[in-house]
Amino acid sequence: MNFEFSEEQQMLRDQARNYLTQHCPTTLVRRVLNNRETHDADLYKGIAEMGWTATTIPEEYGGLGMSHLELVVIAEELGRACAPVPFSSTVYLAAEAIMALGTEAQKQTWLPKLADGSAIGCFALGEAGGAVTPDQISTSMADGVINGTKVPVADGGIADVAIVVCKSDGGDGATLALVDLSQDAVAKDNVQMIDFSRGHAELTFNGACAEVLGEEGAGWAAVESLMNSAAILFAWEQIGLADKALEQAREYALGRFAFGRSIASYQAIKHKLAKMYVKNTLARSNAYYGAWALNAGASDLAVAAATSRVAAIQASLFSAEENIQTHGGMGFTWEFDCQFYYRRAKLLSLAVGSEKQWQGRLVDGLAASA
Amino acid sequence: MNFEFSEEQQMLRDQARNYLTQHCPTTLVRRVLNNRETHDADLYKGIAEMGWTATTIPEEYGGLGMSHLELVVIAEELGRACAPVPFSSTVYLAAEAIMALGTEAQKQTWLPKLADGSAIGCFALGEAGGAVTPDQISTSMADGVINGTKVPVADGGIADVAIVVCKSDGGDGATLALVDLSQDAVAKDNVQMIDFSRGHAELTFNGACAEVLGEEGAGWAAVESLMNSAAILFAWEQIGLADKALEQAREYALGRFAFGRSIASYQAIKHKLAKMYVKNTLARSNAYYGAWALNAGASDLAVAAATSRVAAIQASLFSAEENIQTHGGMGFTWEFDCQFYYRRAKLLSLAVGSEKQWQGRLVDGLAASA
Amino acid sequence: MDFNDTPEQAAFRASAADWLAANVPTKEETEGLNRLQVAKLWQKRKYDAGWACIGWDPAYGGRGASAIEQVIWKQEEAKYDVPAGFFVIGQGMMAPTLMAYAQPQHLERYLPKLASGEEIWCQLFSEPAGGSDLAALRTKAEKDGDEWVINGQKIWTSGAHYSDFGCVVVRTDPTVPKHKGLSYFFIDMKSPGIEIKPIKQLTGESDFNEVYFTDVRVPDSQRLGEVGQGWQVSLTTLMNERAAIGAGSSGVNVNLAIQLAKEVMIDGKPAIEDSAVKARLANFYVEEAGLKFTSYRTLSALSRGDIPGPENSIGKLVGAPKMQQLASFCMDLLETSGAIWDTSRSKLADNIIGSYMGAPGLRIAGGTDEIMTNIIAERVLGLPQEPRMDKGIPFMDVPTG
Amino acid sequence: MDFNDTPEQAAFRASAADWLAANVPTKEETEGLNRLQVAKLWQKRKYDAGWACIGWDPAYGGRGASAIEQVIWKQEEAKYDVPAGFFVIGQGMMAPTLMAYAQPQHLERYLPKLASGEEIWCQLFSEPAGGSDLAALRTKAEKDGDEWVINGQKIWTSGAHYSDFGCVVVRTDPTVPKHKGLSYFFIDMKSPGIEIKPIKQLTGESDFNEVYFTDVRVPDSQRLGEVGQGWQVSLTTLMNERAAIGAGSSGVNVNLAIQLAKEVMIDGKPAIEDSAVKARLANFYVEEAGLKFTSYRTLSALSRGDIPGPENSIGKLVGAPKMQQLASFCMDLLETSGAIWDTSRSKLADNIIGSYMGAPGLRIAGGTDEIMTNIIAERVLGLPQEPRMDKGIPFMDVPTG
Repeated sequence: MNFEFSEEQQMLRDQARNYLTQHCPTTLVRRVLNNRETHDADLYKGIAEMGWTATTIPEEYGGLGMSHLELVVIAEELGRACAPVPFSSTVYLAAEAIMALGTEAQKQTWLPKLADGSAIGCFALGEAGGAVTPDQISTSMADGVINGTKVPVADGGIADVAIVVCKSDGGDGATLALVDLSQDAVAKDNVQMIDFSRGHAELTFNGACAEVLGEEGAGWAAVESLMNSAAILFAWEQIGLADKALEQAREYALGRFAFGRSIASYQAIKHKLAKMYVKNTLARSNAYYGAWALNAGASDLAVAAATSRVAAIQASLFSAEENIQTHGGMGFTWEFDCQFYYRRAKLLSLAVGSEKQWQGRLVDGLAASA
Repeated sequence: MNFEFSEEQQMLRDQARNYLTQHCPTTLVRRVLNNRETHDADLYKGIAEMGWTATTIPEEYGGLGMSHLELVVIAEELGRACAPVPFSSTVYLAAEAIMALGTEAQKQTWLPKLADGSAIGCFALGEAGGAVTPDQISTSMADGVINGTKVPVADGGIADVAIVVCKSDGGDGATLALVDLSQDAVAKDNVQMIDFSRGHAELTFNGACAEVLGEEGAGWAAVESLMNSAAILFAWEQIGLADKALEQAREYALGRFAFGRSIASYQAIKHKLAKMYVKNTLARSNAYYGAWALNAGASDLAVAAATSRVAAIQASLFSAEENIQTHGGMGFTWEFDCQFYYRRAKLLSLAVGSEKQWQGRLVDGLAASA
Repeated sequence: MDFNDTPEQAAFRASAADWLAANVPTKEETEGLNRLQVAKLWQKRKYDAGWACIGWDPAYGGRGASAIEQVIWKQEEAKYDVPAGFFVIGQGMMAPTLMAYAQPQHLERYLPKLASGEEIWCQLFSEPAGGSDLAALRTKAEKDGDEWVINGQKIWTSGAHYSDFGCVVVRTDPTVPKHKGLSYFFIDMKSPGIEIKPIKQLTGESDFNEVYFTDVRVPDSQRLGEVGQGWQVSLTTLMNERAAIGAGSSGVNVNLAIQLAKEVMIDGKPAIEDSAVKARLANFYVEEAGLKFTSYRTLSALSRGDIPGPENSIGKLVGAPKMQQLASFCMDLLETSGAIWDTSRSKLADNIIGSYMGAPGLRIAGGTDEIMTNIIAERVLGLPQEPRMDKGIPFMDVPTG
Repeated sequence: MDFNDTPEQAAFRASAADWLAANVPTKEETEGLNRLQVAKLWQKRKYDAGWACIGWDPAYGGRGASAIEQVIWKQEEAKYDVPAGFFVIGQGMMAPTLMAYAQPQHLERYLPKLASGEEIWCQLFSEPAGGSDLAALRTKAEKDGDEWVINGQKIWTSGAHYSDFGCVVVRTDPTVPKHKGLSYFFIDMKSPGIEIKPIKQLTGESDFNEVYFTDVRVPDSQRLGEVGQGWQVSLTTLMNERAAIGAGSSGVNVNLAIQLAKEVMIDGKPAIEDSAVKARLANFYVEEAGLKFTSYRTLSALSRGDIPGPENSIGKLVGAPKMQQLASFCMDLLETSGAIWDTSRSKLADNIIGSYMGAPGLRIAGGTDEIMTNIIAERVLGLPQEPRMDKGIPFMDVPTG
């Protein structure tokens, strides 16, 4: 048994961390957030040049053909850096969907562009508040034409291609559509989220051209499967973020003195930091298993994904919240970086289903196998 | 507005505390627990002589005709003392049920005896694990004859009279039976609970004589109403217990030294005690409102009862658990008294419905009124 | 126990309600005015009619009302949407300090204008290096004839930019232990050498300021208390802060969450029917109701003449984290849409996300969760202080990292 | 990442499994024996076949197996219900200490019989006044010729009543600071002057003892380490305690809770379908799985040759409170019946209530939750210690309340 990343994967991590330290400092995150930009295009270009967007895409489609173990290493570093790029939408969702379900032609059309960063992808699921179920979807596709509105769509304003979940009268109630967003019949309207550094949009399809992705009426099963892999990949971003927040809190506490000694020597603070460490460690270990299960296509992938996601949500929110608290008043200012992790942690906790949804999926999975 | 107990009620509290300090020391609780006795009969006799069992029973039935505000004062003190007596079964449940639902004859027969302590009452609801609903009840009554088995029944082994929840084919699915337990057709079998100082039993009715209490087929509504008042009365016992556990933890922490100073000066301990205080205070304030609502027959009694119970369960379990933790190894010994509060807190948390049940009732009530 | 007013209280409540109904500014009156102008207009109107600072001595514009009458007045006033925050610090914290330490002529000069809202006061205590260790302040004052010359920096000063006066604690002797080298002054906020810079919070708003002092001169006659007695004077101010800040009633609450849970669907049913949603809402409600009823108990004690004690720290200690988690929970109910911060798309976004973003500040301002817990542990439960590394040491020698 | 054995590991696992299948004592063999006798029988059989203490030097009865082989052996042995607890302290904690500090002749004399289970060892560290402050022990030893005379009291000694030998830390010099006046001995538990009294726990069981020393004589040759070096020697023992105690795999777990939730009904449906039940179970599972996978990560590091570090405190820190709350949750699922502690009425009662009653002990033994959290804060995160009031002070002058 070996439950570690390989030396090559460790090297990839070092390389990714170095790259992002240099090219994605918090000043860059701050600029994007201040200006409410949709993303940093140069950074994304650089990331694509590093080959990260190509990681799991097969070589025949311009990718590197590596495994998800390499991808989670990169995900963690992007999370640490709070990188303002459309990586998750493009790689965890759009590329994964096309790889899993696309026809040869669809793969040929899109994967090389997603791999080299020349195209951005997105995934359009929700239409209103609350958990999405197939019968709540009103966006529909017929005869290659799609109509409806999706909101909020992460990176929808800058994406070139969207995977859109449409209702289906037959099958499991849903069909996936592949939509080229460069059409006039697609309207994009920016939507501001709690995290100003990640662009989201409302996408309206007014009779736009669309292709079926995968099987008609088998879209909901595809969504659930896609959510499992996305849950694990997002979990690694959340863990990177959580660890960074812990490090930031630790560093501040060590340097801040009150009543003649470092606040890090007070149990109220040191036990808080230890609690962050415990939650982060449990989340990381669960995500290790998630990564392995995703890579190996394990039979308990659904449980592993849910466990990874629930743990990552809890750890990242706690660390981001208590990082501010550890900083005291300064942590509550615009000027300090604590806000990046606070905003991003909450955004990510809602990105592919809330804690409660995944708690349900987790126990349903355990109950079915027990 | 005046949200305080009256001077007379405060005096009653002092009197009750003094009496129990003298007549219900922890050595007495320890003896009952060690020997797994059902209760301490002398203590109960003394309590009855003090008039506590008679508190809310009308004067015409040998009671004192006082309000529930006096009764909660006594309940708190009994909880503090971990008193091993059948007070709650007799007073909060049996007497309340007969007062609310009994015929004149039933009241005349039982209330004077319950008031003067010459008879003990009990309430028999559950038959197996899990939350009770009318359709899960198999105990039945027809033509004045009752058949079935109830377990566990608090004080069932020593009670003279039982209020038994029977199934009903009509109405709300349940009918209450009043059963004299001095019949041969009633079998009593002791059941050991987590708290060895409170006797419980399995009651089996083999064609025993029974009277309908209240309206036939209206028993479930009566149970729900009875649960509301019991929830508030039990809450006060739990709060008494919780405060006692906090005091015990505080005293021990102040006197225990580690690394050259009192462990009460470490934030790990002092913040733990502060957290107990916060939970106990919220629980007490909610129970104040519960007591007022019960006494005034307020329209939001159901919400007030549920709020009192949920808060009291949470506070008493936390204080009892962390009291042991504060004591360290000594708290885990048989010799120390911490175990009394730990056992009793858990028993009480299950006595009239679990936290989860009452969380549900609480929000159902809020949602209905919002 | 009785939730009803006594006849006297009922009469007082009725007269307050009547006056309010007739005098709360109409929309037409406030048209074109900003919040501060509306607040001043309303405060002056109350003052003229004897409804401002009703607990104060009539000599300063009050009516010597009892504690319970003050509560009744607040309850009645709270039924209207009138701005109030601007005067809380001056009337709630500075005024009691002035009453305890200022000269009679000062009281006559300043209190009536404070009551009428014509002059606004702020509090200049916190410093960048201080934080929870409030007394570790470094802003210094040196005596020069009949005046003191102040140099240094204050932070987290609410309302500094619209205040006329402020109370400032400064170090007048760094060679004695921390608490012993402080003195307390009130100053004109328009004095030369005062520079005010707003602090932008992570919410994007600016409620606080940094205040820089460069050779600011203040007459010795504006000193409150003796030289070196500044900490004791500060404690008078801070004791009243606890009462002034309170639990904070704005932001998300369980009622709003229930409304939301009735609208949002989970598995084809309203979320309010979901048992996990119920369990969480019940826990939030237990805290919310517990705080409400705790405050009722405090009121009952107040009306008997008691002074609010350190146990009132519970309001903020429970209320602020509750707001954070309840807001987070409401966002979760909405799933991905819960993260939309755009009022045009979501009526509730400002309230829910505003609460989630603002709660971290509530958990810190006026004493962090950790300090509040310490207060309960030490002052309510009587547990010992942590060892103090700065005790008995000249302030200038205390380790600062 | 790979969950499979290497070919070598697979071969080792197969040979362990084969031997176990053929040699685990049958019911007939253990008929009439108590748990201790069965344990000794089984340990001796393993020893004779070279399967006892496999990581040890063959000279003392081991086979020099690697860390990962030891894990594989444990995994295979754990598939059988064989008693093991009796030897954990001796083999897991005392043996490494002996190996580090004892004379060669001692190693030859004691280690083989420790491995074979013929002799059992216990650890005599804790004292009534010590608790979390382990080094504040007061049991004293005074030199008398070639011997030391021990007087005092130890507590929480597991297995003292069936142990042949014990390791004891005593104070040999109260005039120097706490950690500097200690010395470490191993003693014959049958020595005159040793009195052993079982401690009854709140569960009703007695796993621990008080051990009283009255003029107990021990030869100086049984000292481990120098006089005054007892604390360093103790650290060797304690470092191995962390590995020996671990997370504890007995008691309630999520799997049991799920079975229960499938049987119990809520509102006419199995509890497992209730969303509040799911939310709680999911949180418990996240902890349980998180600990399991953390231990896998530790194993991977071990197999690479790493030494387990303070981060392993997480197992007990998370596992013990989890056991308490999960047991409480299982009782709640059963409602009032959940409080029945009668195996004839409820098969699960012993496990569930036993866990609820036992968990408080787990949260304390081998380092309280608070101490474990301190360890993570200080040794993993590198945060500063609290101020120490006993530092550099002669032990006899340290405040004791």
